[in-house]
Amino acid sequence: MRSIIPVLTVVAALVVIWYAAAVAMNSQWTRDQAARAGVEVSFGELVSDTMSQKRPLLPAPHQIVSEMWETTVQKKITSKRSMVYQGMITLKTTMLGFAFGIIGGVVLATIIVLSRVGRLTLMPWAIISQTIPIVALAPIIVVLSNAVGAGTLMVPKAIIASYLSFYPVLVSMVKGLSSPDQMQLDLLRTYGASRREVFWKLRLPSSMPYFFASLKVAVAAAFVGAVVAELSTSAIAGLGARMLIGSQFGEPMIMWAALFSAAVLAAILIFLVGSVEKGARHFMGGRAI
Amino acid sequence: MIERIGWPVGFGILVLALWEVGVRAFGVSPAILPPPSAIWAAIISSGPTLWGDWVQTVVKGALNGLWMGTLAALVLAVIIDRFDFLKRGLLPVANFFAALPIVGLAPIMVMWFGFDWHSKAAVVAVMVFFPMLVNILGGLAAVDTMQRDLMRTYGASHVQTLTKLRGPAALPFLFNGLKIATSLALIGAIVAEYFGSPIRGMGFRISTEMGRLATDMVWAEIVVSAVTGTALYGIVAGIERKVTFWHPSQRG
Amino acid sequence: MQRPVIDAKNVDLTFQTNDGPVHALSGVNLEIMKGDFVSFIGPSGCGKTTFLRCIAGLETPTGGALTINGLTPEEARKSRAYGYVFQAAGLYPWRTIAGNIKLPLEIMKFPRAEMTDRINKVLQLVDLDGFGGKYPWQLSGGMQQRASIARALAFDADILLMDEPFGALDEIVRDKLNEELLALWARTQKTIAFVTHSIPEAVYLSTKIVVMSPRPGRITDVIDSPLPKERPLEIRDTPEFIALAHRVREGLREGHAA
Amino acid sequence: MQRPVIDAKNVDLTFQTNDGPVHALSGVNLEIMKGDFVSFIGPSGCGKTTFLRCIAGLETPTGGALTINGLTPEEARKSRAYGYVFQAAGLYPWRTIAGNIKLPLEIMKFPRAEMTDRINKVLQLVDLDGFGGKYPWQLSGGMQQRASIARALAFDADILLMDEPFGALDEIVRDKLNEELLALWARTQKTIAFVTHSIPEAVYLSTKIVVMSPRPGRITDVIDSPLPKERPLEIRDTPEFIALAHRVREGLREGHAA
Amino acid sequence: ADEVTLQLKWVTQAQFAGYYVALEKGFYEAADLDVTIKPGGPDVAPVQVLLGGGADVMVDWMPSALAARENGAPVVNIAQPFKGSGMMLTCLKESGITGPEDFADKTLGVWFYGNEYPFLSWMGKLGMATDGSEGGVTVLKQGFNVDPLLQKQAACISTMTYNEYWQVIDAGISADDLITFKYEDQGVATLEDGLYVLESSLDDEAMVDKLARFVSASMEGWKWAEENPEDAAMIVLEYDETGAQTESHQIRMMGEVAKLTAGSDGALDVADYERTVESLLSGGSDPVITKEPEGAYTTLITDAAMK
Ligand SMILES: Nc1ncnc2c1ncn2[C@@H]1O[C@H](COP(=O)(O)OP(=O)(O)OP(=O)(O)O)[C@@H](O)[C@H]1O
Ligand SMILES: Nc1ncnc2c1ncn2[C@@H]1O[C@H](COP(=O)(O)OP(=O)(O)OP(=O)(O)O)[C@@H](O)[C@H]1O
Ligand SMILES: Cc1ncc(C[n+]2csc(CCO)c2C)c(N)n1
Ligand SMILES: [Mg+2]
Ligand SMILES: [Mg+2]
Repeated sequence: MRSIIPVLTVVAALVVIWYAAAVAMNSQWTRDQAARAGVEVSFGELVSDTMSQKRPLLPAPHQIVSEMWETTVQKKITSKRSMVYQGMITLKTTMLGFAFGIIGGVVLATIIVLSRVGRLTLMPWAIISQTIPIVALAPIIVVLSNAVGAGTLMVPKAIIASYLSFYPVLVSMVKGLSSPDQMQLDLLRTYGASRREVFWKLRLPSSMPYFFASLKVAVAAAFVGAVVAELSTSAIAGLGARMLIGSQFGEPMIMWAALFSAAVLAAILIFLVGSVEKGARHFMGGRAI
Repeated sequence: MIERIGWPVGFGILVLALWEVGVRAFGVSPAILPPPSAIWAAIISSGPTLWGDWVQTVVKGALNGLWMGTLAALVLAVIIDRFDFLKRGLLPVANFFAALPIVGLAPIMVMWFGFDWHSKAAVVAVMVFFPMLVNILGGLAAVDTMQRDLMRTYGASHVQTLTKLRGPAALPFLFNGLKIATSLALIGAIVAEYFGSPIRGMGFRISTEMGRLATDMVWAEIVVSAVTGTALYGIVAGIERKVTFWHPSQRG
Repeated sequence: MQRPVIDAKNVDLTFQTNDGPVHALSGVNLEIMKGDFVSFIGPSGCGKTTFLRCIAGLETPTGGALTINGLTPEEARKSRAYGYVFQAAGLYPWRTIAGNIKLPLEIMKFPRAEMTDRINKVLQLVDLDGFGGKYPWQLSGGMQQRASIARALAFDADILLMDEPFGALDEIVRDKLNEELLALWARTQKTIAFVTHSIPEAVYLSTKIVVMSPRPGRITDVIDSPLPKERPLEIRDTPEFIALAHRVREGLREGHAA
Repeated sequence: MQRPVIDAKNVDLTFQTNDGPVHALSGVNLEIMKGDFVSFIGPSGCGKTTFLRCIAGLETPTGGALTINGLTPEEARKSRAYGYVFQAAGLYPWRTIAGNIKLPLEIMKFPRAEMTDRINKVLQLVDLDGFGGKYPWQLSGGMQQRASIARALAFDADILLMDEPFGALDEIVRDKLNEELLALWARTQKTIAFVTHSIPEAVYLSTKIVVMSPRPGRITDVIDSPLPKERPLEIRDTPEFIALAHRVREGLREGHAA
Repeated sequence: ADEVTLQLKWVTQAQFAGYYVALEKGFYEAADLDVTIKPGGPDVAPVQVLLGGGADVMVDWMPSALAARENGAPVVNIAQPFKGSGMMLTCLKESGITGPEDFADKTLGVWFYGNEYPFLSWMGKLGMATDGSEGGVTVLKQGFNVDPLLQKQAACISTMTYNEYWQVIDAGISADDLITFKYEDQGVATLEDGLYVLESSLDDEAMVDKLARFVSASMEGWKWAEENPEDAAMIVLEYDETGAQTESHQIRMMGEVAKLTAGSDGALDVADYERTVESLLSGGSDPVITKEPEGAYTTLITDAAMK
């Protein structure tokens, strides 16, 4: 609440800068066009033209807003032209990839924490895996999923999304599962607890704050993965595909609107996951840790 | 030490062996998945090409973008940190922008900065900017009240507190951010080449070689990228060990 | 004659570290009888914690013999001989107080009905009835420490090992818990091994005070307390008490100088 | 008559929190003279730290008047009147011991040559010469705490504010540092305000003991010590000392009950 | 019904109208086929999908198909619905280009991903280096749009007569300001959208029969689309899952595509094939294919399709 006014101020400042930049960046085209047509443009004409180009270098904010308005509010959400419809497709991919990522991250982290050999072998490769450009793997993942019969594009897209989202979960869970200190571990040893009991009664519950803290990063990563997957592998549906088509068919407004819709969706996702985290904290004994 | 190298390398060799044998046993077309031996052969025979691509993408695109994005984040973080009003206003906005799938900006950057490495560096700079900003701001805020109060009892100025206390205290966070940023930088530079590029560069090579089914060459680039990424990570980790030797996590 | 509950004969423990071996314990001889309250006191690093961990079978001596009721520490641990209380309360923040006390009972597979009984009993014992449903952070430091004692008592171990359990508390709360601990000990007749840094605490609580010294970790003095079993807090202003405290302090200072 | 160095008149401080106001200090009146060694003792949460922070100008009272040598605390802070020592040593891990001590000197822009002098002098003062080049984590807890005292002494502030500086140390090390602190105080004639949880420590060190009580945080007793300035450690076994300790304990217990 | 999966080379657009029309109008159904159409994208190599078993038939351009064949992917042309080539280089007049000889020292935008082969063979014929050296051309790998021309990052860019050319026009540059070089006119045209399958498909008689029915129904779709360009465009729009395509653009594209399919009954004209091969073999220092391909096409299917 305290930050409403500063945020509004900053946003207002950004909008002003944006408009100025739009005029500056788009005016070249206007002048070129005038030169091609052999006419002079006044400053007023120049400014008004830079605000309403069909293919601006940088669209004015109101152009993006009106495009987003048209494609969200003014379209039925069942229509393919609706940004909400496309967003739902991306959302589905994201959630599936997020789920795969969580499972993968938790399972790997468990292996890594419980076995020294697992830690020595897997951890470096987990780091290396994140240095491989996912776009290079995308076609291979699509073709291989095709080959094993998981042909619907949803699965390979989700795999790509999970490839990015498992890592933050893994790192946090490794930290979390190894967060119990010697004293806490020794306590259970004085009870003669088995490794399994130590895992279920101590390591896993101790890791929960780390787990939930990683979810925000993971869901954002899954979302980026989903968009990249749509952008590169299918161009069939979803916000990523829409960006690509917007770019290819000379409709930058579609691209900008898709980009901003993606940001809104990501913000919503992060907010939702944040709420889940808060709820979970409460369930785990509230203020603790 | 032997174990710390031996196990991961052994695991890698095992995977490669299974891959080689599996590809041959099931007769997988090399156009889909080439055997490691073919990838190795491609690396050996295309040295100059790989080198040229590496210079274009890593040196010109990724590293330039990395330092620009990091520097910008550093400067902005210090400014934001100075003014509470800005911190409260800019941080939520920055978080919103951080949520943007930045790769979507690649076609726009190509449109703005041309098809050569400048646009790649721009994509990389934007991509690394937000994680760096968030990490640095987190680091600057990470000093405990006691340490800050100590500076107050000395009547230290803002700049003094920044250079003598909060700057050093933020270093571990900065390196944390850098570790994330290096891999983002590579990926960003490669992806951006998909949206227009000169006829060299790792992203260019990956996309065109994939088109002519020269998957061995695609994997050769993937290997180069992974090795580069791992080396960058290692370098950052090494510098981190040197610079933040005092941090408990580095004392082991 | 009675057989000692804890019997250490010439116990050695050397840690191998990067900087060479650390002699944490060297030639430690000690007999603790059933119902004894033994305090260990000594400068930091003299091996108090290490010795307690050896008793509990968490650390294995590199030399000498250590038996618990004639068993090895590991065997004794498996037979639930120990209740261990650490310096920090170390309650699990995701479990309520009752849940924390239930933890060892779950692991030792007590029947469900008995669990509730035992939890209620020990909560009463440490004066925390009504707080079973609260989470640790909703309690003060002293209450948390009592809960952690309750946890160690819940499964009726014969031997209570306490490693600076009151180190983090302020003096008044500490006094109170000291009184309560004495009362509890009188009631249950458990054998207690207690590590502390505080001379008055050691003197006030113990039937036997073990003074230790570092490099190598060893016992420099074992003082049998002449104080009566019944000890009001005011006993601390008596000459006997002060004399005893003085002796302990002298022993300690020697250890430090060494 | 001499003017007090620290003069608190009816000081109030109320924190506004989510759960309503917390009265951390209420109607605090206190005069501290030049060269006094004043200990503050009281149960957790009674406002000891808060009062020290008010003196240092780190917290602003919501009522009453507080002057330091006739100045406001902020003005006094700007004029480098304070050396503040916190409970934890709080040394910067990226600086050596000498570097840590140099920190306030850098900030206060001492000439370079003088810096080295001062560092060597205070290192000697706290018995740490030869350790200037080490990093904090290479020192024991007691040595770190001494280093942090050296840091507070380096720029020769008139007033030393110490918030449980020895809380984390064992009794023997503590005794030693207490002795050294007394010697230092005798030598430098600084005014010292000292927070502690330990009754013997308060009695041993102070010329004036301030007993505080919580909810609302207030002063319940101010005891002027009849002990001589010269205090060997053995003074703690004298009847005067024990009587004084007893009085403090009683005062504390009342505060706790309230 | 027999199942057939068709992998397109690019996203859903009027370039592929015939197949969508055949699907929508029930021509496939009438031929007892159950057809699935998979759109392509920047990262999708149709040949790979074919090899991976993700599709039975693909739409591809002959240069990339032949290159793939030489790289060990046994693909075979079974039909050629596109008779003409729609590829051209579109240049800004203001760049000073009046003819191919003016390309020297200019930057030219080229599509890669298999589309660069005809361009390279053209430059080979012109004797212009493509490595950026003096007197040669600088090649820019063009992305998915015409921005390089609008932003004047390139003097010329690759365009299709049916698509990108019109985007340049739509962006506000009049045709008078442009100069175009059609590959057809330069004698370097290669065969574009053809239908390809794996060799192994042809060993199976049932498969051959299925493919024949598929080609014949597809051609029926193409002929319908040529006659009803507007309706065909609307059908394509119907199938565009992204919902980002526009009506006017697709109608115009259909009109242009119709010109390219007009001369074809589906059968591959062997003369066209040989011209393409020759052009690819002659690609200067770095020919696209190094030896005359064998068995790269078959008329088996189209013969059967036309009874
Ligand atoms: N796991 C270990 N590896 C190596 N050295 C150890 C280990 N545990 C303890 N030591 C060393 O053994 C010695 C005794 O340590 P111990 O913890 O028993 O001391 P302590 O008397 O409990 O000290 P404190 O009062 O500080 O708790 C110390 O020098 C310590 O550094
Ligand atoms: N910044 C703050 N905001 C709100 N309440 C505070 C703040 N600082 C202290 N308090 C409250 O003021 C009261 C006094 O706190 P203070 O830290 O001065 O106690 P103390 O006597 O130093 O206790 P301790 O012995 O535990 O250090 C406590 O109830 C505390 O919770
Ligand atoms: C990387 C890449 N860039 C551009 C195209 C373009 N493309 C392929 S077919 C076709 C026809 C008309 O739109 C076009 C433009 C591509 N396939 N791959
Ligand atoms: Mg210990
Ligand atoms: Mg305090």
